[in-house]
Amino acid sequence: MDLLPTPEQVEIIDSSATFLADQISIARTRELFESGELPAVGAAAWSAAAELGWFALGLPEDRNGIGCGLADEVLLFREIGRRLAPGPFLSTVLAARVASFGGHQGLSDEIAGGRRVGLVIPGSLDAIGPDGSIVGEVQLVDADPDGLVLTVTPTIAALVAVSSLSDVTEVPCVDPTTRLHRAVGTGVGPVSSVASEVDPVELRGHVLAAALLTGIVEWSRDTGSEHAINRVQFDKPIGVNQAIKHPCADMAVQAQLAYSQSLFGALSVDEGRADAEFQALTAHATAAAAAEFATGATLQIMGGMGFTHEHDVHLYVKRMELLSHTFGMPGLWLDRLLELPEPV
Amino acid sequence: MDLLPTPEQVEIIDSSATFLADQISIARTRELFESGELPAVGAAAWSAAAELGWFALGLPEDRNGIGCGLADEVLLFREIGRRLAPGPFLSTVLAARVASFGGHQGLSDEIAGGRRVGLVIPGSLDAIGPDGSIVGEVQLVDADPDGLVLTVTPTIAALVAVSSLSDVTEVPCVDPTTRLHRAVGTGVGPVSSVASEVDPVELRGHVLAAALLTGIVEWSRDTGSEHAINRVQFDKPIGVNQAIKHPCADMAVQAQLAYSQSLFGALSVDEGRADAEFQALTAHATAAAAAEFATGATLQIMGGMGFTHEHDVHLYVKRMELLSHTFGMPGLWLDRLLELPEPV
Amino acid sequence: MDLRFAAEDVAFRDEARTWLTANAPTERRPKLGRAVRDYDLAWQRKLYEAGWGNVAWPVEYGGRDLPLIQQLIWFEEYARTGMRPIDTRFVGLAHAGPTLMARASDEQKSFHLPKILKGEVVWCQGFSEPEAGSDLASLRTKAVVDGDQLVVTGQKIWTSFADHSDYQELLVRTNNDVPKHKGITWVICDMKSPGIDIRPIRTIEGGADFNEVFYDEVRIPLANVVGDIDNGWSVAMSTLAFERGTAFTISQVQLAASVEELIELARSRRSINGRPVIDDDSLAKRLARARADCAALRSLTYLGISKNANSDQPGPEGSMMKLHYADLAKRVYRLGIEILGTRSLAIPVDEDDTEWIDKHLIAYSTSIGGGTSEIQRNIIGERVLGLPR
Amino acid sequence: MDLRFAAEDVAFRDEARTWLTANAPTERRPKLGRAVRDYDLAWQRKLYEAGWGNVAWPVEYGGRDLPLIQQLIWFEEYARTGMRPIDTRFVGLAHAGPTLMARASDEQKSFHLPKILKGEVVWCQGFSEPEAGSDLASLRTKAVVDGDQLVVTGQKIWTSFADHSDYQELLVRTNNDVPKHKGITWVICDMKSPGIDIRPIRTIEGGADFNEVFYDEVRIPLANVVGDIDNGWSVAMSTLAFERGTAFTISQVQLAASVEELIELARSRRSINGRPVIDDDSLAKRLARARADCAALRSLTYLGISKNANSDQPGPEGSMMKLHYADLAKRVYRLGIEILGTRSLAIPVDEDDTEWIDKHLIAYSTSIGGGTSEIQRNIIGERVLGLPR
Repeated sequence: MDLLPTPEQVEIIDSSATFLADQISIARTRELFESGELPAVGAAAWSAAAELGWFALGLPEDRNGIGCGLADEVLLFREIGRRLAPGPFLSTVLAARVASFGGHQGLSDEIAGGRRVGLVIPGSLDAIGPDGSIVGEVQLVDADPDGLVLTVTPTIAALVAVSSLSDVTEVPCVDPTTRLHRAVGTGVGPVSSVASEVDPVELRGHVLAAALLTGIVEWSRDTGSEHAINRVQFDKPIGVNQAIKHPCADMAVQAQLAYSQSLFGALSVDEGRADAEFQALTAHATAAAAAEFATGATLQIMGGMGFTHEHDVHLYVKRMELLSHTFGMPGLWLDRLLELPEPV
Repeated sequence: MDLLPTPEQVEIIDSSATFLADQISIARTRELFESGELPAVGAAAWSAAAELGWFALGLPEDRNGIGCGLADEVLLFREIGRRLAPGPFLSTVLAARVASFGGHQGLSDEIAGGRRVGLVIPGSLDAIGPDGSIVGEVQLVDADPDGLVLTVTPTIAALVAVSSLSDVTEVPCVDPTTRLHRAVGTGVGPVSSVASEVDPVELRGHVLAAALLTGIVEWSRDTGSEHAINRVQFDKPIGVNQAIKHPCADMAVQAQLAYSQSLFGALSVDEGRADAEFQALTAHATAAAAAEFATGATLQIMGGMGFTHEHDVHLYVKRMELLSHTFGMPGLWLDRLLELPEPV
Repeated sequence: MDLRFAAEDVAFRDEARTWLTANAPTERRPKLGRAVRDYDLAWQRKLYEAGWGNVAWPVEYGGRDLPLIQQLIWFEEYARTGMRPIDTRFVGLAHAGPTLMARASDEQKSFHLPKILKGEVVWCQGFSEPEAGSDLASLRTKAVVDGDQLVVTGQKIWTSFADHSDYQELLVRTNNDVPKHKGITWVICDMKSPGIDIRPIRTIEGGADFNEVFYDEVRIPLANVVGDIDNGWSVAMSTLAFERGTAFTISQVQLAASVEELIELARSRRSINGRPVIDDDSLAKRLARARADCAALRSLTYLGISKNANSDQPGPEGSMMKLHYADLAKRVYRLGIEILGTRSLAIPVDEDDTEWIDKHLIAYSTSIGGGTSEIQRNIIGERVLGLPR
Repeated sequence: MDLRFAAEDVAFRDEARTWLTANAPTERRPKLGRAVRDYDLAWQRKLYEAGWGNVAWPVEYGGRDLPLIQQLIWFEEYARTGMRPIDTRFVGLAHAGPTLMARASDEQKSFHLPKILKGEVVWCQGFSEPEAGSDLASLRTKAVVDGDQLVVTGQKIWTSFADHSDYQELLVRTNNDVPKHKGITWVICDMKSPGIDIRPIRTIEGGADFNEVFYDEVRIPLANVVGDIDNGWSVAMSTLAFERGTAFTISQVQLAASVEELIELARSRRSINGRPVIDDDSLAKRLARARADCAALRSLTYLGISKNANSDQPGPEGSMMKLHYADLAKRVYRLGIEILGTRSLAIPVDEDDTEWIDKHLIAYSTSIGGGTSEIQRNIIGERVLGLPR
């Protein structure tokens, strides 16, 4: 038992942080979405990420992947979350698996090579059919109109062509860095699909969403604390006040809980533990609650600045909302958590 | 519109506070319950309260009462709650009404004159029949084995002879100042009863329970604040710390909310407002939540002392639990609150 | 004690409701540009002409000097129209105006007060600075006396509607050699003066009501100083007692109305699992709690009004109401998001849903603007409970 | 990274579980009197004889010096027995003993350590005083050197099991002329010394594990001082790193077990409205959240153990775990009360229900004892995040 990153994993963390700072900085993201380019990640940056192998990191080597574990992907996605990188990282990584395990290795290679795949957020649980096709009202996150989107349920994950949907309409997303469409499914069969017994795509998704949210919590903790140290009012740094210091401490606890549970969830999936579903859902629920608390706490600590468009905290608030509605909603996961057997 | 106490009401507050300090001090209460006398209020003190007219305060003058309003009773009960006076004040006051409005003025006079009546806490809502009789498992608060107990539902209130119940067994109550029995109803008809259209006994009960809880919140606020001012650690009063100061401030807000809503509830009943049920339930729910918060906050502020039997705070915690389970439970009132029409 | 209103108060409520029903604007208030000012001032002129310019102002300044209880009634009825509690008229009517009444010279009063009441001008506030937020008295915007003028250089922030304003109540530092509260001056700044640069601040929900205001040697006549030079802190504090909490009623009534709308929304919408949202007990109980909390906030307001009607000094209910309101508003509008579920991700799907998203985002400011909740807790702890600083 | 335990760790777990299953006491631990001590010490002797006296102690003192991960496994398995995390053996095994190992003389160690491990003696702690709670270093209990003895006068409080104890780790003030941390001495006090008066403190749930201890010119040989005179603060702080959080695992595993029991309880009981308690979504979601929070607390522990296994200094996870545990325990046992509903008013109705009421009441202490949650937040804010004091 060891939850410390290995030197190889530290390398993943460091190199991804460097890449994100260089290629997908928040300043650059702001330029892109202010000019209307959504998702607010440049094509060059996306391709560069593909070249780094980000979309094949967790794919087995015999599926043309790098063969790392889900825990390695957690470390990468935590950096992506911390730095607010936009774009369908989550659904693209999962889509490469669906295509490969669904028997379409060529498509998988294409996706791993940089073809973006958006994510389907169903309006109701029955909007996704048993075969992964879309049969009701959905929203599409970061979908390309001529591309594919990923559907995910507890039993199946599938890739569906956007062109097969009807009433595809772009609508502004609460997260301004993200492209959103509404659409209605027509029941056209998916391009590729994989059952959860073959590859637990939904659980991997929960864990990676938890990792993204963990990055948001850590950013909030660090940003709030830094402000508490530097901002002077009444001749003292505001961090001397327990009304500031204690929420910062709570953020530190929440960040550590979200991080450790994301790893626990990832390793549970990697190792095929009997309680993998419980641990993965717990990771998402824990990280979502932590991120709701931490973004709100940091916004409050920042005072008026936190309420402005200029400061980044509102972007983290809005991304948090998006990730808390990915693969369902916290209330839904809690309902499932309670039905599962006691964790081992 | 005026929520300030009149000079007559100030007199009620002052004289009841004086009486309680003299006759029903917490020190005296401790003596009684430590020696096993339950409810821990002496017979002399109880009779003296009756002589002061406490049990007939809100009864109309033509029913041999003093003719004050429910708001006056709120002011009295707030003092009773603040000073942790034990004994079935709440059920006895209501019982005098039930007897009088139920057509048994002689019994009403007897109760108002100092005959204690206990309160029935049903194990399930269907343990009280439509006529107010007891037909299932119940607990009896401060019942005399040869006396009467009060049943209350949203539609009826009734007086039932304890001797008509089966399996009456005394059990220790979480509140050590209170006598508790378990019993099983036999469906024997009540001695007297009144429908809620005739007199809204249940709503009056909610409002008076809210008043008792308000007294607990105010005691907590004052006790916690006093300790925060006097207790020195790290060479300063602990109240300089926002982790102490801010919960005290929150208690102040909660106390004021509980007080004002208790009055609002009382006046709504007194004036027959259309939203009287909503306002009365809201008073109980508000005061119960405030008291749970405030007793816990003060226990924490007191530190280790708060955890001892010697300090009074645990007695307030336990009384709060009792009053939060009187006439149902907060979750139940919230369910009803939501079903009622919008308040006027 | 009595919850019932006296006969004349009931009659007054009828009068107010009748007038407002007939006269409140039916078209939506514009969100941007000069149209905002025009809309608000047209409304103020209409109010003024009907005798509703400001019910709390003394008669000598054109108001009705209504007793506190009728002010409460007016604001309760006003809230029902759905008009915003704070618009471009707010600073003039509820802050700068009352300050002028209390502390300005007769010339200043007779020039400015009628303009405000008649809807001819918009005022803004120039108090906060980037380095002076909660610690307002540490403000640095400098003013030097030069002949019969003050020359002002510095920066203000969080100035609502600066771009729509004619005048500003401006706090400047005129003395650095005395304790910080003693070197401040309160002055009327003409917003068309040369040297003023206004830059809008975009906020979390996309609004742009707030501004930064930069002053580069802006010249203001000494005649515009209210009170005395270096005595501005006491001038700024003199309006606290005005209205004594009644205007806050608008926000409160509208919050309670939001809870009722959310209960309806939860009844009409289905959750992702296909069940009506209201069938989720955890959401239902939180809605019920919000309903109860709104009612309790109203009772607290009534208690505060009852006390203040018998006192010149406002009681601590002001800070208590603000604190409770902030906490409650955040909880209520969070519920809105949860009721919408995944629909809350799309902003303009339909106008109603968008409104809930905006309200949720705006609610983040309720515990910051106008004195943070942390400061309110300090005030209550220290001034009400006597806890040490 | 790996959640799996190495083969030798798995084997160790089997060994521990097998032994504990066969040997853990089956009779309930008594609640009062000498029987408590007898029960605990008999259990310790049994553990010692089987080589489980203390798995974390170095071999030279009779322990097994197990690596941190096997300590964790031991405590996880120990927790399954349902034995209390803290009994009369605790101070000797987990605090005074390790302090002696770190700082005592060879004579002191060879005399005391075997007695502790073999279950021959009970130790208690004498640190807190009525006026020295969170601010421990302000303690006033005075000790004056008289020949080869210290003469101690003063009072301690919150001394668990003082009435069952043979020895006490006692902090006394030996110097008033230096800063408060520098005038403290750590000394071994024989609890049978003349002049000691022990008065039990009854607690909220009716227990009496805590005591006040009064010292009236109690004479303690100077040879009992550990470290040097006036150097006791550093001695007291030297045990912090021992076990590095593993012993806390017992409380945590047992809390998680409580959540599982409460889920069962909510399934089997009916609410006052006749529905199964679990059908109330608001309670169900809180139970689910508690389940998730227990799992996350475990993952946090594993992360902390992983870090500490590679470091001599314990990381900040200790304060984080304690803070989260306190909050969670209060929430969990509050749920117990709510599941019982009105049955929670009667204490002894049946043994199981009583247990939930006791646990609820005891949970109030989790955010007070062993460093309040407020102090933990200060520690995390200042030492982990670098916030100013």
